[in-house]
Amino acid sequence: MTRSGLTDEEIRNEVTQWLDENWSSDRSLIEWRNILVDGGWAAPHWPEEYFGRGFTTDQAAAVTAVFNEKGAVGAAQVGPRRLASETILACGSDDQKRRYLRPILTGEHTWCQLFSEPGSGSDLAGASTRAELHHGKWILNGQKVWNTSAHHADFGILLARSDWDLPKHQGLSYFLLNMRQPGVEVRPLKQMNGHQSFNEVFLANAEVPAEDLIGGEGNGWAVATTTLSFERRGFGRRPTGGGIQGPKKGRVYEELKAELAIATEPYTWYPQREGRVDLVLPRARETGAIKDPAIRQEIARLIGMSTGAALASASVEAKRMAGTTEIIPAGSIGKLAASVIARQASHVHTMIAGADAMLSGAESAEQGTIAEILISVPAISIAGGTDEIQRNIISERVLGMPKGHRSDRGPFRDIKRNVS
Amino acid sequence: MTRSGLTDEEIRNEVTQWLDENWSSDRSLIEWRNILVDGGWAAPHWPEEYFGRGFTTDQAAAVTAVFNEKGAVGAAQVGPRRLASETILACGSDDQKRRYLRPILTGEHTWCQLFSEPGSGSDLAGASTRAELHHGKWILNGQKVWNTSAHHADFGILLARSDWDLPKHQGLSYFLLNMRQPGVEVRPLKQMNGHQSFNEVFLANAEVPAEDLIGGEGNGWAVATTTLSFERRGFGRRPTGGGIQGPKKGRVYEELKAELAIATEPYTWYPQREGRVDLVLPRARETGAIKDPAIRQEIARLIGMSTGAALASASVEAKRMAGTTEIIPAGSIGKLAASVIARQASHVHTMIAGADAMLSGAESAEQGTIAEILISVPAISIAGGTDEIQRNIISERVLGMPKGHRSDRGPFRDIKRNVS
Amino acid sequence: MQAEFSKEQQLFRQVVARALKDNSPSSAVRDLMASDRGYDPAVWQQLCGEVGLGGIHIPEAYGGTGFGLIELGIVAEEMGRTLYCGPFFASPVMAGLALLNAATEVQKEALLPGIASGSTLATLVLDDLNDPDQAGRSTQASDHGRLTGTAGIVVDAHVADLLIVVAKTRDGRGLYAVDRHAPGVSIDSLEVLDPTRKLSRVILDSAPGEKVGEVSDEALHRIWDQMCVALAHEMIGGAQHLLESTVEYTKVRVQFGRPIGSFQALKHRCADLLMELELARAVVHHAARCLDADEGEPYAASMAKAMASETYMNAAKAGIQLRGGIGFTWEDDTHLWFKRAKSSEVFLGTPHLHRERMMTVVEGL
Amino acid sequence: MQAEFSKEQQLFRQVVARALKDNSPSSAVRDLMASDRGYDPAVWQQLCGEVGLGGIHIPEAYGGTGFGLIELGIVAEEMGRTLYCGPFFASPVMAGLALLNAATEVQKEALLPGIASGSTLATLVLDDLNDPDQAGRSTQASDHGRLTGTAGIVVDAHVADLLIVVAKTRDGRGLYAVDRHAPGVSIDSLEVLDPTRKLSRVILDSAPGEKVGEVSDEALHRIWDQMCVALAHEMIGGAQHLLESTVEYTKVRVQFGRPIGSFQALKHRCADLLMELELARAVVHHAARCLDADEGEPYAASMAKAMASETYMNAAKAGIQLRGGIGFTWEDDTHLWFKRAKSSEVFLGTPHLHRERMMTVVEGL
Repeated sequence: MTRSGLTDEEIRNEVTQWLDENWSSDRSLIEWRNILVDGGWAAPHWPEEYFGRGFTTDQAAAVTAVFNEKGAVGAAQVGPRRLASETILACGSDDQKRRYLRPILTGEHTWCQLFSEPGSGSDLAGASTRAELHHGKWILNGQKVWNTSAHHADFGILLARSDWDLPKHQGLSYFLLNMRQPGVEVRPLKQMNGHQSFNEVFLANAEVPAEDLIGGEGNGWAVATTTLSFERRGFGRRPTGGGIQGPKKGRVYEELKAELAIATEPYTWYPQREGRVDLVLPRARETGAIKDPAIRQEIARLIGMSTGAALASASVEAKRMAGTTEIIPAGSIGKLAASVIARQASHVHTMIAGADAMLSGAESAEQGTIAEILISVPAISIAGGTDEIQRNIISERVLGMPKGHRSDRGPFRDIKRNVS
Repeated sequence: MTRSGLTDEEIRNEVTQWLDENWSSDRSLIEWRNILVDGGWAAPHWPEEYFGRGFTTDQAAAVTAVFNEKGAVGAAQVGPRRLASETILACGSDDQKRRYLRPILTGEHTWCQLFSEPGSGSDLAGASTRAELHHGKWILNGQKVWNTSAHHADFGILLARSDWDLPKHQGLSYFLLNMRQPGVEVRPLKQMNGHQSFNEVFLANAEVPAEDLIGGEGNGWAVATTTLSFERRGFGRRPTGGGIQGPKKGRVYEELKAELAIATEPYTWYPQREGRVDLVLPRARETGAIKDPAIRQEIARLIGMSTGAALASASVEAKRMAGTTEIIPAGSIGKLAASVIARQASHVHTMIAGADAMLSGAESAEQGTIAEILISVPAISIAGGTDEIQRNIISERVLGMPKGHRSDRGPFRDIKRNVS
Repeated sequence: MQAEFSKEQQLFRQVVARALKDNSPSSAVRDLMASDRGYDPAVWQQLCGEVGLGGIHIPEAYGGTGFGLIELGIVAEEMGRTLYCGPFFASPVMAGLALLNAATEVQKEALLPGIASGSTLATLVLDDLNDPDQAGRSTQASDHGRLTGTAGIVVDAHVADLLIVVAKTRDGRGLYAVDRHAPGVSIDSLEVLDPTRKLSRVILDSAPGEKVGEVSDEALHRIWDQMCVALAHEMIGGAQHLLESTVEYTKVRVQFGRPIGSFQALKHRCADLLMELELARAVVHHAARCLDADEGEPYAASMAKAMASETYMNAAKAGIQLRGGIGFTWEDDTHLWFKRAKSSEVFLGTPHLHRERMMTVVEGL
Repeated sequence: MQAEFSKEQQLFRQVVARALKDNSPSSAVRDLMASDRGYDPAVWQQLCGEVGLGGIHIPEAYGGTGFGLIELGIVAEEMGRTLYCGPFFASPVMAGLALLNAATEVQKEALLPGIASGSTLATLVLDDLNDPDQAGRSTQASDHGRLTGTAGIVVDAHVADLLIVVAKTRDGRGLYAVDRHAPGVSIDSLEVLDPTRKLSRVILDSAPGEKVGEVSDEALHRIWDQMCVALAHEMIGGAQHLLESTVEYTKVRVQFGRPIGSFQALKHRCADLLMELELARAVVHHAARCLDADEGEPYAASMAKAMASETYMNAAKAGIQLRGGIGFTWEDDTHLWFKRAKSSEVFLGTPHLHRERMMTVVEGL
């Protein structure tokens, strides 16, 4: 028996019956998702007051299973959009939940995350974007960076400094920013691997109505850590083709494909930044490098690490399902391992390719994939928290080693920071 | 032309003539060395007021060359004894130089170094051995450790705290301690490799006459850094058989052999802690391991590192002769490299030996030398300044990276320290 | 295939850990490593009797508890943690696994119960501890079961009653049981790098042996895999102890006015160690499950041995380095684990040999 | 054998450094890497003319300055530091060294002066850039000097006037001069990982070549060694730039209220890099002296190439990592050196191939 008192069997029956009555692939995507939300199946793990049914993770999984069997399309909940909805759900006012959650589920609104700044990368709480209240409106000035999908986002979750005299973690506030306004300029940011997956966002007197401050003035850091915890749990994970395996006919699928094409575009090189361990053995066999004893040693090391990481994260996943607390450290260990594995994979790909690694593009090894690996792997140990930050977290939170001296106490305006 | 105005040729002639008139291997060692000191050839690079001739390094080298050709025995200047004499020469009073230098040269007095403490290893300036002045005598209480040759030393150079209210570097004083007194107890200290190269020295109301404070009260750290600079320049380097190559007859040689046997005893395993790179290729050939491609890779790495280190230190040595200043950093880089090389050598020896590395003693590989390498190498990255300390020195003094926050400012008695 | 430890297995680990904590403090380890015998018979009897450690992986039909490599691994892991000195690895693990995989039914019934109960101390005489394919190379069995040859390194032979010998026969390899006191058997204790594991040289000069089974290449590799997995568990147990004790030390040791554990260089080194250990531990536990279930990666054992060896050595080096001079003293305990780490690294194949062995399998997949 | 740089050589380095500082700022590098040609002819003419970089290692008899590999190394090192984009490595280094070691007197007199003056742009067409013993493998020369074959990667062939080709002949290997515009010669520009070094595929379809000399195995290995030493100099120059620029960045970049260069983890990483660079630099400079004096370790060149490659890559990885997200942007210059480091690592043999090549020599000693 579960909270809402339904067994998986009962759920399956109910969902199946509802889909039989309502699901059709000839509807428009928005139309269908509105039916979905009204039916209460868009986010069954959400509370009943807000489009959900208060289901447990397991119950929700049962629902998803039936949707997949039927090939029925679910709610739009991928990428930053999902971080926004979970944060609003956790910290938002009743009014904010009513206004923002539904269009996220239906896919009418896309969102982006506006946390990092040129001056504060590892040190997120050092944000120095200014938020000042002028007759009932928050006026925002500053620059954000690493903003995935910002160029086509309708709204952004934004961290800014509303008080410069408080200590750095206490002077922050968290806003829901309408991106469609003159004060917001979005510029694409090109990476060393040639992709433009991110943006810079410039705020010049951008406005946020008082009611779109979330979590209360000065509570920005608490709200931000909520968002980050979802991100660490992989909620922000890049979108997958979920729901449209195989060739399916119907308007709703066409529109979903289009939606996903936009949503997945920034992430096309992410598998490469992880080193593509899957390509190592095939490449080693086809090139004959698998006969090279020095390369064999490195491949064996790589297989060992990646097997260990896969097993360890599976067991963490299991523990999490069983409801453990130590999610963040486990995440940090896994993230650190991912860096080591990606670098080793890149090293092995280099040994295998030899002089061919001087080339790139369609004519080069694996149609350019190998070259893309070699110049994308440096991102894995930086994005989403550098290796150094992960090691700090592991040593302090898991091993309980003492913190060093902090140089960022006292009023924020007195703390040494980058001059931009 | 040189400072004292003599050419190498003139020096060679003078030394040769003097040796022809005075050198005889039938004298007792002490008798001969007294003649040597009176003749002014015991330490020709020392000032003329103190048994020397104010020669330059090159001039002194010319003297040594002639001594070696003739097989004539030189002054006793090996090990800690030499650190003491150079320190006294640099910082001592006229009276101290008169009293202590001669018996060091003649070998009548042996010395030891009393700096490290159980509570202050990397943090030498954190010494907490107490020095208190009572009617004209310094009374010393505390414990020292890692004291080579202390068990047969007549005197010790000692760092102790004479003022607990001053900042840690300012409250230290430096003493010349007579080891032959009831307040001084020496206990041997056994290492993980089974050797007992060091001692612990316990001071219980040990006494030092006021005139044996050196460099002035509160100037202990300045004097200590002088000693350390000599140590870093290799002055404290383990004694070699210098002067008695080959089988030589005569009483003086017998007595010198005995002196060296005692002096070198603590250092017998030092070549092993450096990894014995010289044994790697012979071992690889005789075991056939040189055919193992994985081992070949590691041997090649080792040869590369050790060749690089040898070349780099040779060029530093050359620069030093040319009178450069950046001795300490170069020393730190070399010391750090020595650690990496020793660990790699130990790794390669392990790969070569395979299961035989489970054994030790006379019946094992290289009559136990390989086993001794494997359990001695951990010392190389600790003794004389840990790798971590070397990296601090390199990053701050060579690369000019900013120092971190210090937690050991203010009166020493208020600084957090180990409770012994 | 099992993915996590069951409640029962977790409970069993606690029982074993407690028994070893009580019976194998470092003071005991130091006494035993200094002794000739190298173990305490009373303690061993107790561990076999009360906790049943001698036969944990031996079927009940042969007097054991009938568990598998997972449970054997739990015991080895806890023993590695405390550096328990005793005939566990020689008798139940090495000799026991050899008999379980290669002996005839009759011989299992005859020999395993004594090993399980601890009343018999057996050991496995292998004349090559680097490469299974070389085993038996220099030990010849005559048609009448007379054994001649030398095994350079045999664990705990100095206290063994029963020698289980792998020898070359006319048509392959055979497994032989030899009475330690039989004529033609000479056993010389050797000086060792790791004094907590006693080793001897065993010389057989046409010593009478009873053939207890055939040893096919496949059986030999299975025995080798199982021994490696047990050893790998011992190693991660030791690595775990080193990481814990080292981290604790850095929290209390003060230099420059602060605990050295607050220096980022030390923190990051410990964080890297933990990560490495997590990966190795996952692979080692997985390897035991693979062998028990006869599923998963066929190279899991070599992968586990290689990773556990490097993790243990890295933890041992850090254990000494982070303690500074104190860590290099005889008085400090760290070197006891360092020496066990070093000798385990080369025992049953160095990491690079296991990576090569692993790739031979991978290549064939 | 010379142990240190002479006063003259130190002075020469300063001259080269100044010329490149003026002519190869990163703005110029970015413009050129985006262009098809990839270099600025005026700058190249100036460097050959005023500074004489085109013929630094070419004897005066052939229009050069008559210095050796030490001076060639100085030039390469400074070019690596500034990432100079130009035909230096293709023409004077690769083609030049091939001719110096294998061409007849007449041909040297005919071909080297143009290379030295910069009026001729030559390149070396080698059909294998991993292993010298494979060179010429897939390029066949007919008895009438018709060349047929494909070289997958040739440096700066897209702007070369003259192709120096290593081809298989009836009785060994020959060195051939081919006019870039001759019939049967096709050159396709390739997409590259490092845009500061342009590469092409050269296909020869019975193209007319003039035989300029024989290429013995010994000559081929000497050419390979000399090219590797020049490349190794370029790499340590690049590594030096990365270390310096990264250290400077950590001094000004602030996070958590302090310059990130004050964090011990970053300090120690930079210290380790400096140590590694010092060793590599010593070996690389030594290798040039060995080859000039024909003394010292016969494996010095491979040792230098292997060490310089790993040092450069480590400096490049640190250069990006220590800059965090900024280091991964196109706007920041670090990736330019990162890509040069990566392509140089595999150019003329990966580190592990050079270690193996080195050990083949060591084993024979």
